[in-house]
Amino acid sequence: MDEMISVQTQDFDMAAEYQALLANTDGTSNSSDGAVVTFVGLVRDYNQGNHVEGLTLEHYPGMTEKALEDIVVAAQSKWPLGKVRVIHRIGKLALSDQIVFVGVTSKHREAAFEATQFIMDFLKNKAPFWKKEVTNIGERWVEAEDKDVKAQQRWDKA
Amino acid sequence: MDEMISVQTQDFDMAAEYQALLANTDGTSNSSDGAVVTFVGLVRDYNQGNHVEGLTLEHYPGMTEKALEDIVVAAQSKWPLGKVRVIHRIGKLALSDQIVFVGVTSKHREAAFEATQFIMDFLKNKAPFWKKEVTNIGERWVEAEDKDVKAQQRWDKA
Amino acid sequence: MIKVLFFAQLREQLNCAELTINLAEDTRFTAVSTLEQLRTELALTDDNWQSCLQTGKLLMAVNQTIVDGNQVLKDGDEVAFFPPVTGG
Amino acid sequence: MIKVLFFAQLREQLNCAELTINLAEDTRFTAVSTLEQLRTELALTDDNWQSCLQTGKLLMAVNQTIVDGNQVLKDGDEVAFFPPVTGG
Repeated sequence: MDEMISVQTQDFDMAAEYQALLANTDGTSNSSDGAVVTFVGLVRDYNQGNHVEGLTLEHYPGMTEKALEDIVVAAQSKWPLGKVRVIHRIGKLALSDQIVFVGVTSKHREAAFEATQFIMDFLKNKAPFWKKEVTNIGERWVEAEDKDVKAQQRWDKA
Repeated sequence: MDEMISVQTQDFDMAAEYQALLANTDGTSNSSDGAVVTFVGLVRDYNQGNHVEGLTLEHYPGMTEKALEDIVVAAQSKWPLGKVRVIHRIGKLALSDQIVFVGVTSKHREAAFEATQFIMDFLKNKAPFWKKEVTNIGERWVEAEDKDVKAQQRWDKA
Repeated sequence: MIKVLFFAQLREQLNCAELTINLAEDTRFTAVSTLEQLRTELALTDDNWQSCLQTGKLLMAVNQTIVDGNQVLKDGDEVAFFPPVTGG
Repeated sequence: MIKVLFFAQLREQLNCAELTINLAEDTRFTAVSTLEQLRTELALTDDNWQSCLQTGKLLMAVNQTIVDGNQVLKDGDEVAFFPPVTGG
Protein backbone atom coordinates (compact mmCIF):
# COMPACT_ATOMS: atom_id res chain seq x y z
CA MET A 1 0.00 0.00 0.00
CA ASP A 2 1.07 3.57 -0.59
CA GLU A 3 2.35 5.65 2.30
CA MET A 4 -0.54 7.60 3.82
CA ILE A 5 1.30 9.70 6.42
CA SER A 6 4.73 11.33 6.20
CA VAL A 7 6.52 13.54 8.73
CA GLN A 8 9.68 14.78 7.07
CA THR A 9 12.27 17.57 6.86
CA GLN A 10 12.42 17.56 3.05
CA ASP A 11 10.00 19.49 0.86
CA PHE A 12 7.13 17.76 -0.98
CA ASP A 13 6.12 17.94 -4.62
CA MET A 14 2.47 18.92 -4.97
CA ALA A 15 2.33 17.69 -8.59
CA ALA A 16 3.66 14.23 -7.70
CA GLU A 17 1.28 13.97 -4.75
CA TYR A 18 -1.66 14.90 -6.97
CA GLN A 19 -0.66 12.28 -9.55
CA ALA A 20 -0.33 9.66 -6.81
CA LEU A 21 -3.85 10.48 -5.58
CA LEU A 22 -5.19 9.79 -9.10
CA ALA A 23 -3.49 6.40 -9.40
CA ASN A 24 -4.64 3.09 -8.01
CA THR A 25 -2.09 1.17 -5.98
CA ASP A 26 -1.39 -1.05 -9.02
CA GLY A 27 -0.54 2.05 -11.09
CA THR A 28 -3.72 2.10 -13.19
CA SER A 29 -5.71 5.30 -13.04
CA ASN A 30 -8.39 5.61 -10.40
CA SER A 31 -11.56 6.25 -12.37
CA SER A 32 -14.10 5.72 -9.62
CA ASP A 33 -13.31 8.90 -7.68
CA GLY A 34 -14.66 12.04 -9.30
CA ALA A 35 -13.36 14.55 -6.76
CA VAL A 36 -9.87 15.49 -5.54
CA VAL A 37 -9.42 18.16 -2.86
CA THR A 38 -5.99 19.30 -1.72
CA PHE A 39 -4.85 21.69 0.98
CA VAL A 40 -1.36 23.16 1.27
CA GLY A 41 -0.28 25.31 4.21
CA LEU A 42 2.66 27.67 3.70
CA VAL A 43 4.85 29.86 5.91
CA ARG A 44 3.28 33.31 5.67
CA ASP A 45 4.98 36.62 6.29
CA TYR A 46 2.70 37.95 9.01
CA ASN A 47 1.26 36.23 12.08
CA GLN A 48 -0.21 37.27 15.42
CA GLY A 49 0.77 40.91 14.91
CA ASN A 50 4.35 40.56 13.67
CA HIS A 51 6.37 40.10 10.52
CA VAL A 52 7.66 36.58 10.20
CA GLU A 53 11.01 35.74 8.62
CA GLY A 54 10.97 31.97 9.06
CA LEU A 55 10.21 29.28 11.58
CA THR A 56 11.32 26.03 13.12
CA LEU A 57 8.90 23.14 13.55
CA GLU A 58 9.45 20.93 16.57
CA HIS A 59 7.53 17.67 16.90
CA TYR A 60 7.12 14.62 19.13
CA PRO A 61 8.67 11.83 17.02
CA GLY A 62 6.47 8.78 16.80
CA MET A 63 3.44 10.45 18.30
CA THR A 64 3.01 12.81 15.33
CA GLU A 65 2.66 9.87 12.93
CA LYS A 66 0.28 8.11 15.32
CA ALA A 67 -1.86 11.22 15.88
CA LEU A 68 -2.11 11.88 12.12
CA GLU A 69 -3.03 8.27 11.44
CA ASP A 70 -5.77 8.38 14.09
CA ILE A 71 -7.18 11.53 12.45
CA VAL A 72 -7.16 9.94 8.98
CA VAL A 73 -8.86 6.80 10.30
CA ALA A 74 -11.55 8.97 11.95
CA ALA A 75 -12.12 10.79 8.63
CA GLN A 76 -12.34 7.48 6.75
CA SER A 77 -15.00 6.23 9.14
CA LYS A 78 -17.03 9.42 8.72
CA TRP A 79 -16.99 9.72 4.88
CA PRO A 80 -16.59 7.27 1.98
CA LEU A 81 -13.10 8.24 0.85
CA GLY A 82 -10.81 6.96 -1.85
CA LYS A 83 -7.21 7.94 -1.14
CA VAL A 84 -5.90 10.09 1.66
CA ARG A 85 -2.42 11.60 1.92
CA VAL A 86 -0.98 13.74 4.74
CA ILE A 87 2.54 15.21 4.77
CA HIS A 88 3.86 17.47 7.52
CA ARG A 89 7.31 19.01 7.48
CA ILE A 90 9.56 19.55 10.49
CA GLY A 91 12.75 21.54 11.09
CA LYS A 92 13.74 24.94 9.73
CA LEU A 93 11.44 26.55 7.15
CA ALA A 94 11.73 29.83 5.26
CA LEU A 95 9.08 32.29 4.11
CA SER A 96 6.67 30.76 1.56
CA ASP A 97 7.93 27.24 2.24
CA GLN A 98 5.35 24.48 2.13
CA ILE A 99 4.50 23.16 5.63
CA VAL A 100 1.65 20.71 5.24
CA PHE A 101 -0.17 18.80 2.48
CA VAL A 102 -3.53 17.08 2.78
CA GLY A 103 -5.05 15.38 -0.27
CA VAL A 104 -8.31 13.41 -0.39
CA THR A 105 -10.20 11.71 -3.21
CA SER A 106 -13.81 10.58 -3.14
CA LYS A 107 -16.69 9.75 -5.45
CA HIS A 108 -18.39 12.96 -4.33
CA ARG A 109 -17.02 16.44 -3.79
CA GLU A 110 -18.84 17.03 -0.50
CA ALA A 111 -17.04 14.13 1.17
CA ALA A 112 -13.65 15.17 -0.23
CA PHE A 113 -14.07 18.78 0.92
CA GLU A 114 -15.33 17.92 4.39
CA ALA A 115 -12.73 15.21 5.04
CA THR A 116 -9.86 17.53 4.02
CA GLN A 117 -11.16 20.24 6.34
CA PHE A 118 -11.73 17.74 9.15
CA ILE A 119 -8.16 16.44 8.86
CA MET A 120 -6.73 19.97 8.96
CA ASP A 121 -8.94 21.00 11.91
CA PHE A 122 -7.86 18.00 13.97
CA LEU A 123 -4.22 18.25 12.89
CA LYS A 124 -4.21 21.85 14.18
CA ASN A 125 -5.39 20.70 17.64
CA LYS A 126 -4.24 17.12 18.14
CA ALA A 127 -0.98 16.52 16.26
CA PRO A 128 2.09 17.33 18.41
CA PHE A 129 3.86 19.95 16.28
CA TRP A 130 5.02 23.32 17.62
CA LYS A 131 6.11 26.36 15.61
CA LYS A 132 8.81 28.73 16.79
CA GLU A 133 8.82 31.83 14.61
CA VAL A 134 11.64 34.21 13.80
CA THR A 135 9.94 37.63 13.72
CA ASN A 136 10.93 41.30 13.56
CA ILE A 137 10.79 41.34 17.38
CA GLY A 138 12.83 38.14 17.84
CA GLU A 139 12.10 34.44 18.24
CA ARG A 140 8.84 33.31 19.82
CA TRP A 141 6.69 30.23 20.16
CA VAL A 142 3.43 30.54 18.23
CA GLU A 143 0.37 30.73 20.48
CA ALA A 144 -2.42 28.22 19.91
CA GLU A 145 -5.58 30.01 18.75
CA ASP A 146 -9.15 29.72 20.02
CA LYS A 147 -10.52 29.74 16.48
CA ASP A 148 -8.64 26.50 15.79
CA VAL A 149 -10.22 24.88 18.85
CA LYS A 150 -13.66 26.03 17.64
CA ALA A 151 -12.97 24.77 14.11
CA GLN A 152 -12.29 21.32 15.51
CA GLN A 153 -15.21 21.31 17.95
CA ARG A 154 -17.80 21.90 15.23
CA TRP A 155 -17.19 18.33 14.05
CA ASP A 156 -18.39 16.99 17.43
CA LYS A 157 -21.88 18.26 16.57
CA ALA A 158 -21.80 17.17 12.92
CA MET B 1 -3.46 40.50 -14.43
CA ASP B 2 -3.48 36.73 -14.64
CA GLU B 3 -6.39 34.98 -16.26
CA MET B 4 -8.93 34.07 -13.59
CA ILE B 5 -11.46 32.11 -15.66
CA SER B 6 -10.85 29.71 -18.57
CA VAL B 7 -13.33 27.63 -20.56
CA GLN B 8 -11.32 25.43 -22.87
CA THR B 9 -11.18 22.13 -24.77
CA GLN B 10 -7.53 21.42 -23.85
CA ASP B 11 -6.47 19.74 -20.64
CA PHE B 12 -5.00 21.73 -17.74
CA ASP B 13 -1.82 21.13 -15.76
CA MET B 14 -2.53 20.97 -12.03
CA ALA B 15 1.15 21.54 -11.17
CA ALA B 16 1.38 24.70 -13.28
CA GLU B 17 -1.88 26.02 -11.86
CA TYR B 18 -0.69 25.41 -8.32
CA GLN B 19 2.59 27.23 -9.00
CA ALA B 20 0.67 30.15 -10.52
CA LEU B 21 -1.49 30.39 -7.39
CA LEU B 22 1.68 30.73 -5.28
CA ALA B 23 3.15 33.53 -7.41
CA ASN B 24 2.33 37.22 -7.30
CA THR B 25 1.46 38.85 -10.62
CA ASP B 26 5.01 40.24 -10.83
CA GLY B 27 6.45 36.73 -10.52
CA THR B 28 7.68 37.04 -6.92
CA SER B 29 6.33 34.45 -4.53
CA ASN B 30 3.15 35.25 -2.64
CA SER B 31 4.14 35.03 1.01
CA SER B 32 1.08 36.63 2.56
CA ASP B 33 -1.31 33.73 1.85
CA GLY B 34 -0.79 30.74 4.12
CA ALA B 35 -3.49 28.49 2.65
CA VAL B 36 -4.06 26.99 -0.80
CA VAL B 37 -7.11 24.82 -1.50
CA THR B 38 -7.67 23.12 -4.84
CA PHE B 39 -10.51 21.07 -6.23
CA VAL B 40 -10.32 18.90 -9.35
CA GLY B 41 -13.35 17.14 -10.80
CA LEU B 42 -12.75 14.10 -13.02
CA VAL B 43 -14.84 11.89 -15.30
CA ARG B 44 -15.77 8.94 -13.15
CA ASP B 45 -16.74 5.49 -14.34
CA TYR B 46 -20.14 5.23 -12.69
CA ASN B 47 -22.96 7.77 -12.47
CA GLN B 48 -26.69 7.71 -11.81
CA GLY B 49 -26.83 3.93 -11.96
CA ASN B 50 -24.78 3.20 -15.05
CA HIS B 51 -21.23 2.59 -16.19
CA VAL B 52 -19.82 5.61 -17.94
CA GLU B 53 -17.37 5.35 -20.84
CA GLY B 54 -16.91 9.05 -21.58
CA LEU B 55 -18.84 12.26 -22.03
CA THR B 56 -19.29 15.39 -24.08
CA LEU B 57 -19.57 18.78 -22.42
CA GLU B 58 -21.79 21.31 -24.16
CA HIS B 59 -21.80 24.93 -22.99
CA TYR B 60 -23.29 28.33 -23.77
CA PRO B 61 -20.29 30.27 -25.14
CA GLY B 62 -19.85 33.66 -23.52
CA MET B 63 -22.36 33.02 -20.80
CA THR B 64 -20.19 30.34 -19.17
CA GLU B 65 -17.32 32.79 -18.68
CA LYS B 66 -19.71 35.46 -17.41
CA ALA B 67 -21.46 33.08 -15.00
CA LEU B 68 -18.12 31.83 -13.61
CA GLU B 69 -16.86 35.37 -13.19
CA ASP B 70 -20.01 36.36 -11.29
CA ILE B 71 -19.51 33.38 -8.97
CA VAL B 72 -15.87 34.28 -8.31
CA VAL B 73 -16.77 37.92 -7.62
CA ALA B 74 -19.44 36.76 -5.16
CA ALA B 75 -16.87 34.56 -3.38
CA GLN B 76 -14.37 37.43 -3.25
CA SER B 77 -16.95 39.68 -1.62
CA LYS B 78 -17.75 37.02 0.98
CA TRP B 79 -14.20 36.04 2.03
CA PRO B 80 -10.79 37.77 2.04
CA LEU B 81 -9.17 35.82 -0.79
CA GLY B 82 -5.79 36.05 -2.45
CA LYS B 83 -5.85 34.39 -5.86
CA VAL B 84 -8.71 32.53 -7.48
CA ARG B 85 -8.50 30.33 -10.57
CA VAL B 86 -11.33 28.46 -12.33
CA ILE B 87 -10.89 26.24 -15.40
CA HIS B 88 -13.72 24.26 -16.99
CA ARG B 89 -13.23 22.01 -19.99
CA ILE B 90 -15.70 21.51 -22.85
CA GLY B 91 -16.01 18.98 -25.68
CA LYS B 92 -15.27 15.26 -25.63
CA LEU B 93 -13.74 13.78 -22.48
CA ALA B 94 -12.63 10.24 -21.65
CA LEU B 95 -12.74 8.28 -18.40
CA SER B 96 -10.51 9.83 -15.69
CA ASP B 97 -10.06 13.04 -17.68
CA GLN B 98 -9.90 16.26 -15.70
CA ILE B 99 -13.09 18.35 -16.09
CA VAL B 100 -12.83 21.27 -13.72
CA PHE B 101 -10.19 23.01 -11.59
CA VAL B 102 -10.84 25.49 -8.79
CA GLY B 103 -7.92 26.91 -6.82
CA VAL B 104 -8.09 29.53 -4.07
CA THR B 105 -5.46 31.11 -1.81
CA SER B 106 -6.10 33.04 1.39
CA LYS B 107 -4.37 34.10 4.59
CA HIS B 108 -6.58 31.63 6.47
CA ARG B 109 -7.58 28.08 5.65
CA GLU B 110 -11.25 28.52 6.58
CA ALA B 111 -11.73 31.18 3.89
CA ALA B 112 -9.87 29.14 1.26
CA PHE B 113 -11.91 25.98 1.99
CA GLU B 114 -15.26 27.73 2.07
CA ALA B 115 -14.65 29.82 -1.04
CA THR B 116 -13.56 26.76 -3.06
CA GLN B 117 -16.70 24.88 -2.00
CA PHE B 118 -18.89 27.93 -2.65
CA ILE B 119 -17.49 28.27 -6.18
CA MET B 120 -18.08 24.58 -6.94
CA ASP B 121 -21.61 24.63 -5.47
CA PHE B 122 -22.63 27.63 -7.58
CA LEU B 123 -20.82 26.35 -10.68
CA LYS B 124 -22.87 23.15 -10.41
CA ASN B 125 -26.15 25.12 -10.45
CA LYS B 126 -25.53 28.38 -12.30
CA ALA B 127 -22.88 27.87 -14.99
CA PRO B 128 -24.38 26.77 -18.33
CA PHE B 129 -22.58 23.48 -18.95
CA TRP B 130 -24.35 20.22 -19.82
CA LYS B 131 -22.92 16.71 -19.78
CA LYS B 132 -23.95 14.04 -22.25
CA GLU B 133 -22.62 10.68 -21.10
CA VAL B 134 -21.76 7.61 -23.12
CA THR B 135 -22.88 4.72 -20.89
CA ASN B 136 -23.33 0.95 -21.12
CA ILE B 137 -26.99 1.63 -22.04
CA GLY B 138 -26.20 4.29 -24.66
CA GLU B 139 -25.90 8.08 -24.72
CA ARG B 140 -27.87 10.21 -22.29
CA TRP B 141 -27.97 13.70 -20.87
CA VAL B 142 -26.98 13.79 -17.21
CA GLU B 143 -29.84 14.72 -14.89
CA ALA B 144 -29.36 17.66 -12.52
CA GLU B 145 -29.39 16.45 -8.91
CA ASP B 146 -31.33 17.79 -5.92
CA LYS B 147 -28.30 17.44 -3.67
CA ASP B 148 -26.47 19.99 -5.85
CA VAL B 149 -29.35 22.44 -5.46
CA LYS B 150 -29.28 21.94 -1.69
CA ALA B 151 -25.49 22.34 -1.58
CA GLN B 152 -25.86 25.74 -3.22
CA GLN B 153 -28.82 26.87 -1.14
CA ARG B 154 -26.99 26.40 2.17
CA TRP B 155 -24.91 29.48 1.28
CA ASP B 156 -28.07 31.63 1.27
CA LYS B 157 -28.33 31.06 5.01
CA ALA B 158 -24.62 31.48 5.75
CA MET C 1 -34.56 41.58 -33.72
CA ILE C 2 -33.95 39.19 -30.85
CA LYS C 3 -31.92 36.02 -30.94
CA VAL C 4 -33.31 32.92 -29.19
CA LEU C 5 -30.94 30.06 -28.28
CA PHE C 6 -31.66 26.50 -27.13
CA PHE C 7 -29.16 24.18 -25.45
CA ALA C 8 -28.49 20.53 -24.59
CA GLN C 9 -31.46 18.11 -24.61
CA LEU C 10 -33.84 21.01 -25.32
CA ARG C 11 -31.88 21.85 -28.49
CA GLU C 12 -32.03 18.19 -29.53
CA GLN C 13 -35.73 17.76 -28.74
CA LEU C 14 -36.72 20.91 -30.66
CA ASN C 15 -34.13 20.14 -33.33
CA CYS C 16 -33.36 23.84 -33.17
CA ALA C 17 -30.28 25.66 -31.82
CA GLU C 18 -31.17 29.22 -32.72
CA LEU C 19 -34.09 31.38 -33.91
CA THR C 20 -34.26 35.03 -34.90
CA ILE C 21 -37.48 36.89 -34.15
CA ASN C 22 -38.52 40.39 -35.11
CA LEU C 23 -40.79 41.35 -32.23
CA ALA C 24 -42.04 44.51 -33.94
CA GLU C 25 -42.84 43.05 -37.33
CA ASP C 26 -43.48 39.31 -36.93
CA THR C 27 -47.26 39.29 -36.43
CA ARG C 28 -47.07 36.16 -34.27
CA PHE C 29 -44.96 38.02 -31.68
CA THR C 30 -46.23 41.61 -31.76
CA ALA C 31 -48.15 41.09 -28.49
CA VAL C 32 -45.08 39.63 -26.74
CA SER C 33 -43.51 41.93 -24.17
CA THR C 34 -42.08 39.66 -21.43
CA LEU C 35 -39.90 36.56 -21.51
CA GLU C 36 -42.80 34.43 -20.20
CA GLN C 37 -45.02 35.66 -23.03
CA LEU C 38 -42.31 34.71 -25.53
CA ARG C 39 -42.09 31.23 -24.02
CA THR C 40 -45.89 30.81 -24.17
CA GLU C 41 -46.00 31.96 -27.79
CA LEU C 42 -43.13 29.64 -28.81
CA ALA C 43 -44.86 26.75 -27.05
CA LEU C 44 -47.85 27.22 -29.38
CA THR C 45 -45.69 26.15 -32.34
CA ASP C 46 -46.78 22.49 -32.05
CA ASP C 47 -47.23 19.68 -29.50
CA ASN C 48 -43.49 19.01 -29.32
CA TRP C 49 -42.61 22.65 -28.58
CA GLN C 50 -45.52 22.74 -26.12
CA SER C 51 -44.23 19.82 -24.08
CA CYS C 52 -40.58 20.89 -24.25
CA LEU C 53 -41.07 24.55 -23.34
CA GLN C 54 -43.82 24.29 -20.74
CA THR C 55 -41.81 22.26 -18.23
CA GLY C 56 -41.26 24.10 -14.98
CA LYS C 57 -37.62 23.07 -14.78
CA LEU C 58 -36.48 25.08 -17.80
CA LEU C 59 -34.02 27.91 -17.13
CA MET C 60 -34.15 31.18 -19.04
CA ALA C 61 -31.46 33.79 -19.63
CA VAL C 62 -31.52 37.22 -21.23
CA ASN C 63 -28.19 38.64 -22.37
CA GLN C 64 -26.38 35.77 -20.65
CA THR C 65 -27.89 36.30 -17.21
CA ILE C 66 -30.44 33.92 -15.70
CA VAL C 67 -33.71 35.81 -15.18
CA ASP C 68 -37.36 35.01 -14.48
CA GLY C 69 -40.32 35.28 -16.84
CA ASN C 70 -41.19 38.86 -15.87
CA GLN C 71 -38.13 40.18 -17.68
CA VAL C 72 -39.26 42.65 -20.38
CA LEU C 73 -37.66 41.99 -23.77
CA LYS C 74 -36.18 44.68 -25.96
CA ASP C 75 -34.74 44.78 -29.45
CA GLY C 76 -31.23 43.29 -29.62
CA ASP C 77 -31.70 40.94 -26.65
CA GLU C 78 -30.13 37.48 -26.67
CA VAL C 79 -32.61 35.06 -25.11
CA ALA C 80 -31.75 31.47 -24.12
CA PHE C 81 -33.79 28.51 -22.90
CA PHE C 82 -32.03 25.54 -21.36
CA PRO C 83 -32.43 22.60 -18.96
CA PRO C 84 -30.88 22.62 -15.46
CA VAL C 85 -27.10 22.74 -15.81
CA THR C 86 -24.89 19.72 -15.14
CA GLY C 87 -21.26 20.90 -15.39
CA GLY C 88 -18.51 20.56 -12.82
CA MET D 1 11.03 2.88 34.90
CA ILE D 2 9.00 5.51 33.11
CA LYS D 3 10.27 8.06 30.62
CA VAL D 4 8.98 11.65 30.91
CA LEU D 5 9.30 13.98 27.90
CA PHE D 6 8.84 17.76 27.63
CA PHE D 7 8.35 19.69 24.38
CA ALA D 8 8.54 23.17 22.88
CA GLN D 9 8.44 26.19 25.25
CA LEU D 10 7.91 23.84 28.20
CA ARG D 11 11.16 22.03 27.37
CA GLU D 12 12.95 25.40 27.12
CA GLN D 13 11.44 26.81 30.33
CA LEU D 14 12.33 23.69 32.33
CA ASN D 15 15.62 23.35 30.48
CA CYS D 16 14.82 19.63 30.37
CA ALA D 17 13.83 17.42 27.44
CA GLU D 18 13.65 14.06 29.16
CA LEU D 19 13.62 12.49 32.62
CA THR D 20 13.71 8.87 33.72
CA ILE D 21 11.84 7.99 36.90
CA ASN D 22 11.72 4.74 38.81
CA LEU D 23 8.26 4.84 40.33
CA ALA D 24 8.88 1.82 42.54
CA GLU D 25 12.26 2.81 43.93
CA ASP D 26 12.59 6.59 43.77
CA THR D 27 11.25 7.61 47.20
CA ARG D 28 9.96 10.93 45.86
CA PHE D 29 7.57 9.08 43.54
CA THR D 30 6.55 5.94 45.39
CA ALA D 31 3.13 7.45 46.25
CA VAL D 32 2.50 8.43 42.59
CA SER D 33 -0.11 6.31 40.86
CA THR D 34 -1.86 8.61 38.35
CA LEU D 35 -0.59 11.06 35.73
CA GLU D 36 -2.02 14.00 37.72
CA GLN D 37 -0.12 12.84 40.82
CA LEU D 38 3.08 12.69 38.76
CA ARG D 39 2.48 16.21 37.52
CA THR D 40 1.88 17.48 41.06
CA GLU D 41 5.03 15.79 42.35
CA LEU D 42 7.17 17.15 39.48
CA ALA D 43 5.76 20.63 40.13
CA LEU D 44 7.19 20.49 43.66
CA THR D 45 10.74 20.49 42.21
CA ASP D 46 11.03 24.30 42.49
CA ASP D 47 9.15 27.53 41.73
CA ASN D 48 9.97 27.33 38.03
CA TRP D 49 8.64 23.77 37.67
CA GLN D 50 5.64 24.77 39.76
CA SER D 51 4.64 27.64 37.45
CA CYS D 52 5.41 25.71 34.25
CA LEU D 53 3.60 22.50 35.15
CA GLN D 54 0.57 23.84 37.00
CA THR D 55 -0.90 25.76 34.05
CA GLY D 56 -4.28 24.42 33.01
CA LYS D 57 -3.44 24.58 29.32
CA LEU D 58 -0.76 21.88 29.41
CA LEU D 59 -1.49 18.70 27.43
CA MET D 60 -0.43 15.27 28.66
CA ALA D 61 0.13 12.05 26.74
CA VAL D 62 0.85 8.50 27.84
CA ASN D 63 2.37 6.17 25.28
CA GLN D 64 1.80 8.79 22.57
CA THR D 65 -1.93 9.22 23.16
CA ILE D 66 -3.40 12.37 24.74
CA VAL D 67 -5.07 11.41 28.04
CA ASP D 68 -6.35 13.15 31.17
CA GLY D 69 -4.83 13.18 34.65
CA ASN D 70 -6.76 10.12 35.87
CA GLN D 71 -4.64 7.84 33.70
CA VAL D 72 -2.91 5.27 35.94
CA LEU D 73 0.80 4.93 35.22
CA LYS D 74 2.60 1.63 34.92
CA ASP D 75 6.20 0.59 34.51
CA GLY D 76 7.49 1.17 30.98
CA ASP D 77 5.13 4.02 30.17
CA GLU D 78 6.27 6.97 28.05
CA VAL D 79 4.78 10.14 29.52
CA ALA D 80 4.85 13.53 27.79
CA PHE D 81 3.90 17.07 28.86
CA PHE D 82 3.52 19.77 26.24
CA PRO D 83 1.82 23.09 25.45
CA PRO D 84 -1.14 23.31 23.05
CA VAL D 85 0.02 22.27 19.58
CA THR D 86 0.56 24.77 16.75
CA GLY D 87 1.38 22.77 13.62
CA GLY D 88 -0.34 22.86 10.24
